[in-house]
Amino acid sequence: MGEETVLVMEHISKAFPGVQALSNVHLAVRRGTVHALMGENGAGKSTLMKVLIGMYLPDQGEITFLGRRVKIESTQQALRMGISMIHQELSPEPYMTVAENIFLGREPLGRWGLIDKKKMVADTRALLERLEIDIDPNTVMRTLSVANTQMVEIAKAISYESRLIIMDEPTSAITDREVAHLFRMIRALKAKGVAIIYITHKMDEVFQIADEITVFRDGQHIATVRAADTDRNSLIAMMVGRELTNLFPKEEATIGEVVLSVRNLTRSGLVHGVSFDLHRGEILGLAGLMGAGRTEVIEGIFGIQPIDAGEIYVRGERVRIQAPADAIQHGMALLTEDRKLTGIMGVLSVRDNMMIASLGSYTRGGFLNRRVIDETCGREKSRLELKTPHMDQLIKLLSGGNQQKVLVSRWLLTVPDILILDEPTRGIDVGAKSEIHRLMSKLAQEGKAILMVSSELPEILGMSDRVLVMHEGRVGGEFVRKDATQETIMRAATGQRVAA
Amino acid sequence: MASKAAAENVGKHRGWESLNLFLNKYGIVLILLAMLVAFSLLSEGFFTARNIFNIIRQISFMGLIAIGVTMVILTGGIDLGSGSVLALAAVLATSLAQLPESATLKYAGLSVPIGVPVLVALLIGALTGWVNGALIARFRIPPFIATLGMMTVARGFALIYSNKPLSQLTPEYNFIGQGAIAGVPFPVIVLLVVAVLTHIMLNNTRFGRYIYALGGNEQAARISGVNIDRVKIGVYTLAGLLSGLAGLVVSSRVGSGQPGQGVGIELDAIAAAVIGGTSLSGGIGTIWGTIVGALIIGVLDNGLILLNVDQYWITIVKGTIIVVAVIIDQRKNR
Amino acid sequence: MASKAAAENVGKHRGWESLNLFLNKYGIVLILLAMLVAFSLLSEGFFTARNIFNIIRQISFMGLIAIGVTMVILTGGIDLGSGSVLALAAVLATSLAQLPESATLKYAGLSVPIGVPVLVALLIGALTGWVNGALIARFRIPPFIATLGMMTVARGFALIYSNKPLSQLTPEYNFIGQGAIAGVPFPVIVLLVVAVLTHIMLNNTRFGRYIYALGGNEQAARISGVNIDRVKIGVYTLAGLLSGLAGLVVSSRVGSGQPGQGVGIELDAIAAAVIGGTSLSGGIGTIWGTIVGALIIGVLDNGLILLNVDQYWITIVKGTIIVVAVIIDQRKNR
Amino acid sequence: VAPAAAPAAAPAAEEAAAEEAAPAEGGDAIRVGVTMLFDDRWLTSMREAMAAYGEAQEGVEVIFVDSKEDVAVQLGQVENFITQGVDAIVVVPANTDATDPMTQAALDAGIPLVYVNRKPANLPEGIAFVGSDSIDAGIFQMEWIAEALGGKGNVVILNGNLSQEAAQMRTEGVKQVAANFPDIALTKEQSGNWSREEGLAIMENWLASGDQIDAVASNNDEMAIGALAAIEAAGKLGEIIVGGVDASADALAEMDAGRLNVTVFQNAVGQGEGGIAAAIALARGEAIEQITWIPYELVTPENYKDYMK
Ligand SMILES: Nc1ncnc2c1ncn2[C@@H]1O[C@H](COP(=O)(O)OP(=O)(O)OP(=O)(O)O)[C@@H](O)[C@H]1O
Ligand SMILES: Nc1ncnc2c1ncn2[C@@H]1O[C@H](COP(=O)(O)OP(=O)(O)OP(=O)(O)O)[C@@H](O)[C@H]1O
Ligand SMILES: [Mg+2]
Ligand SMILES: [Mg+2]
Repeated sequence: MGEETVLVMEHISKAFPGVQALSNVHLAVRRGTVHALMGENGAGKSTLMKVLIGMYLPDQGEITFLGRRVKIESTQQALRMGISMIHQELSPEPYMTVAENIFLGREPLGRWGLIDKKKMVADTRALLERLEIDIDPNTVMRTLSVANTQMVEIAKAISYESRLIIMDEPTSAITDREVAHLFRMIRALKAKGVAIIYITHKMDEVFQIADEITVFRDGQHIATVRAADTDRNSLIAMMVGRELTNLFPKEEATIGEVVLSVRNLTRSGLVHGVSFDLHRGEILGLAGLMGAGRTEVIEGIFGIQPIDAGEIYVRGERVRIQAPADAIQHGMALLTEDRKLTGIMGVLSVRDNMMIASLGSYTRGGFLNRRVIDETCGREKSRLELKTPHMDQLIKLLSGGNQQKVLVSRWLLTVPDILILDEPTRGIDVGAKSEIHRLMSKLAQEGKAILMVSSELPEILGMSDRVLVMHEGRVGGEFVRKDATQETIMRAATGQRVAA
Repeated sequence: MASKAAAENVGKHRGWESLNLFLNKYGIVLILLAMLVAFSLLSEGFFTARNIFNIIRQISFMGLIAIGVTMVILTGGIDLGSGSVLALAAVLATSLAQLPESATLKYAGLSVPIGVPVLVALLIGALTGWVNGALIARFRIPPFIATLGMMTVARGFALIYSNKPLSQLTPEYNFIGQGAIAGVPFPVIVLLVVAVLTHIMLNNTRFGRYIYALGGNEQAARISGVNIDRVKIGVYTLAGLLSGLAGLVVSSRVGSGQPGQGVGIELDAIAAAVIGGTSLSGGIGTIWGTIVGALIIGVLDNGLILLNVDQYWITIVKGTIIVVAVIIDQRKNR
Repeated sequence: MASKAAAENVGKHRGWESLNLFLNKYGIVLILLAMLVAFSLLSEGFFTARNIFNIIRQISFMGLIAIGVTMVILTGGIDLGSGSVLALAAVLATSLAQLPESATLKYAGLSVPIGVPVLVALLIGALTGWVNGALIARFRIPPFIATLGMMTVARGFALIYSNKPLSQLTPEYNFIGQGAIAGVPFPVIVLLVVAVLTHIMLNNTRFGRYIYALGGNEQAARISGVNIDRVKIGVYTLAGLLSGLAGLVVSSRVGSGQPGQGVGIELDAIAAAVIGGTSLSGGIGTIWGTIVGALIIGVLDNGLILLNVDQYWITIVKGTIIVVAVIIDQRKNR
Repeated sequence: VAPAAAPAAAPAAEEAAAEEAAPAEGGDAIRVGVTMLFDDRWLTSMREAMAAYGEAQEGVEVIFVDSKEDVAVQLGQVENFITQGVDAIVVVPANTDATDPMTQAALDAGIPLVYVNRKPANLPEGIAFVGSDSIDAGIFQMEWIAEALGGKGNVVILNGNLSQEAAQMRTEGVKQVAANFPDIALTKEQSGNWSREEGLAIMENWLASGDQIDAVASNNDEMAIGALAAIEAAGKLGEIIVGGVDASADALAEMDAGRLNVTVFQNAVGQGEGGIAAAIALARGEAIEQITWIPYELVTPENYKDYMK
């Protein structure tokens, strides 16, 4: 390591009520390298990074940055020292513009100490252009898609010109195209000597970009290896503590009759005449680039947003869905893409979050049956290997991946016939991911119909019986499992006519 | 292997965790106890059954409103109209419960069974609450504005209905606020029964959990199939009903329905809820916490008077102690 | 190519967006204009320069408080203590501006330059605001509770300082509330100057942007290196200062400092902010929106009286119109 | 006895109105704007008397607005009345020390102004007053209580809203009288905000303290009635003298039941009618006395029947 080492963290421990998030871990990052930090959900990755940028004070441990012993007590201080971070939970200022978001906390001042808005917008434009991100600096953040929001946060972190940039699951909301773009940016940063700590659950990303890999498990340092010296399987083994073979355990299921049929679904400006059928026992993948309108289709089906035209048939019968309650009534379930905004109820317990959609099935004489509810929760906890000290824990205190598991349970407990999963494994670790995939396969075998939106092509390819590709609000292509490849899907997604 | 270690970890921390949970839950109770001890030491008359009943009786109607507003706040809303609704319910009910010889008789020759004024008070309360709920749920009016509107409108109607107090009420009516069963004042019983029922409702029914869910994340609750509008309307209706009940209790306690009654009581009620740990952003709070909060306010009002604190200083001392109590309660959360 | 399409999308939506923005921004102005037209048609005396100045002069101090509370609400907070702080500032200031022959003279033989009472009012306002801010930022007291505490505490101190009105003030002092420059009443000028300055502050200074940032997403502001505590304390201090200024204006307008002044004015001020489009959850709102909101309240108060609406009905009508205005304003947002 | 204290101005105005059946000035009705506190028991009676009196006069319209006991609100209302072009303004001042801007505005506009019920500290030429002196209520009440106590005992005071004129002056009167009796101690004092409920709660708490209380001097009847309920619950009815102010219907009923010992009558009808009559007279350009006193009257178990309707 020697001269080149930018950061050394040693003997770091951090406990939360009921959780030893980090115990005596260490991490060293060298100049101009990408250091991947891997581990299951709740392993302590984000916590260590928050310690590093002064959001948490560690219970013990030392940090050496650029050769000097430092005590970091606020994000402000970390930024000033040259450490910036892309946070796992997107955290924009919703009502402010892109430019204001990027320059928040360091607005350029002009005459009389007033903010020089022109310069701010111009600088933002220059920055976005340099990074080849096509977003207007004057757009209000709230109107951006999740993906664009993430791109803005990436641009913001880079704009600090830091010596060390932490990227905590920076690709959770973006598709391959933007990932490739991000990797170009990262290589450029490396070339300038910037060090990067990169946290992800996506294996192929790690091997594409990382120079070194550190693995955590249950708050403990397991290993640090050079990326070149390891492979996917041994990495997974280090993370989960056992061998994990089939990552996409797709089992054959008998495909039955049509259960959900969507005809000519239209939402003005977003979705144009989308039609498709979903069968019993089928997993239908919905692929597309960011902003293709997949989420919008689902919102229309599930009654979250009103549709302007189109019909929905469940088991052959025309249904009118005006609110999610109607959709649930018809046996649908929806795991939304934005966990924080539309998924978790942060200040409520894990139990409440898990049970909310199915409470109706757990009443006796009008009262909730606490005993059965507790049993159910216990079962779900072990089934999904949920890491929480107890079911009364506030869900916001769980790691991101564990929150996702709770939401998956929430919907499985409604015993749906039709499962709609929008980015179901976003932010979920490999172990849990294969667990969820196994679950999907099992559910399909049981005769459930599954509509899965995913921006991860391997997931789409691995799990789908059939793939629907969307492009600018329209269905741009449809492939059965054997015809679906990276290339055919990407072509359809970018609007090139497919010679089928 | 890993999961076993995790399980151990969890086990180890369980003890510490429960101490923390205990403090979280009971911190404010300790503050109340400290106050009780302090006042008992400082004033002889304080810790007597009679004075304790005094306190609970004095907070009974504010407590009812505080229970209602707790539920409203749990959904992420607020109710500023309670005091006015209390007054409206009080004048309507008492006008139907006057003795024929009353000097302020509203309807001569009227003699209706006790059930009628009681029902009228509860209904008008529920109706105003329903209007609040409809404005908030269907017309997307911020709760602050909708209920602020109700505050002035209900007060206006109370004054139009009767700009004078309606007094000299039937003994049955007065029993609600003045009577006692087995030595326990009736308003105290009403408060306790309502507290227990709402506690059960909040914790053991779907409607109750939906109330929390709304405050936790309205959008998520909607997507989970909760009928947001219905829950909101339900909660405000319930809160209105409790304001109506409070109107009954207070008017029968003083034997008179007054259109100017209850001004500012909503702020005391909200304070009680917040002191008791209810979060104004919704999703967090308990009924019994609110009752403890109401007791703290009641004990302060009572104890400071027993100690002959100067009337100008009473408000200052009370305001300060409440803020300090909340500070202490926050501290231990860290 | 896809990104080009996205850019086009953005462009396409831009036009629609700006119509929407226009309505968003000016919907409430249209409502105000509609009211002005209606009252002008219904009452002759309404649309005269004199009456318009009447209205603005009458809302001037409430408007000052509304500006302060708008900034507080922008951060996601609330200030319930403004009315009491106004009273405290008013009695302190007037006690230093009495004529030697005053019947209620507080300090005999005192004769200080006009700057002293002015400074004292502003300082006490700022001080109370600073205390609010410190309680909220450092001790994590919910703003509702901290400022509710301030509401009772400041009122108590105002009454202790002088339980009687302090009257017969120097002409220089009275000029603040009663004077005029080039025909424009001085309170109107004060309100406008404050509005313009705070508008600039909110939009063109870091402090101003951080106020919005806090209300938009406190967490985001924190991780961007904004000193949350300092901004909060600053905002509450500023709001307190404006309450102190309002105390100056109102006491000089009526020529007397009254410890009972300004009860309930905070609710009017908050209503003005919300009517003007300020979101109670923070991050959204403008000063000029608040001024429009204050004008709507002032126009209603004034116009309904000019129309001889019965007083009890005035409150009902006013409450209803405000709710309806907010409904209309919400509707067009859809 | 009570109605006999009718104001001097009222009959005069009535006569004038009778003589001059046609409305004054260009055939337009006379409009009188009244600003006063609404949320008050006694003032409501006075307001009703004003309304009834105005109704009875031909060509007279009386407009009421609620001052909410806020001087700034009231000043705004007077300004609005002037804009509206009323013919006369009647003000029950929210505060007697803060009337100058209203007086000035009326004088500048040349519109007659009559203060009713509470006398402004500063009453310049051309501005009329009809009413009584608040301090008298406290003096009358306490004089009777002191005598009933035999000049000896512990007296507690229930205050009205501390920031209001009537509460301050009535308490002032009580204290003035008590100062003349060395053996009378004013042991406790709290604000019950005019409210029966608060009067009841405060008295319950005082009684719970166990301290000796011989008499209650309450700023109004409502709080006195509340105190009586607490005294009754404590089984001390008859042991503690209770005095109120207002002689409200409820209070007289309490006195009839032998519970309330003393109250003070303030002539709502006399003041109300007198105020409106003075305003009408001034609007018609007639001369009237600048000040019309309508005194308080003591109401005791001996004479209370005269005040019952
Ligand atoms: N503020 C907090 N209070 C209590 N527990 C917390 C808090 N923050 C994190 N934890 C717990 O600490 C552990 C580590 O969490 P952390 O967020 O660091 O995991 P992670 O490795 O980033 O997981 P993921 O891959 O799911 O993001 C988890 O068990 C989590 O529940
Ligand atoms: N809240 C919003 N307000 C306005 N426009 C929005 C909003 N959310 C999304 N959009 C727009 O809708 C379009 C589709 O959004 P989004 O990127 O979520 O699509 P998607 O197909 O679901 O993609 P992905 O699943 O990859 O997120 C984009 O053009 C985006 O700008
Ligand atoms: Mg994480
Ligand atoms: Mg999507």
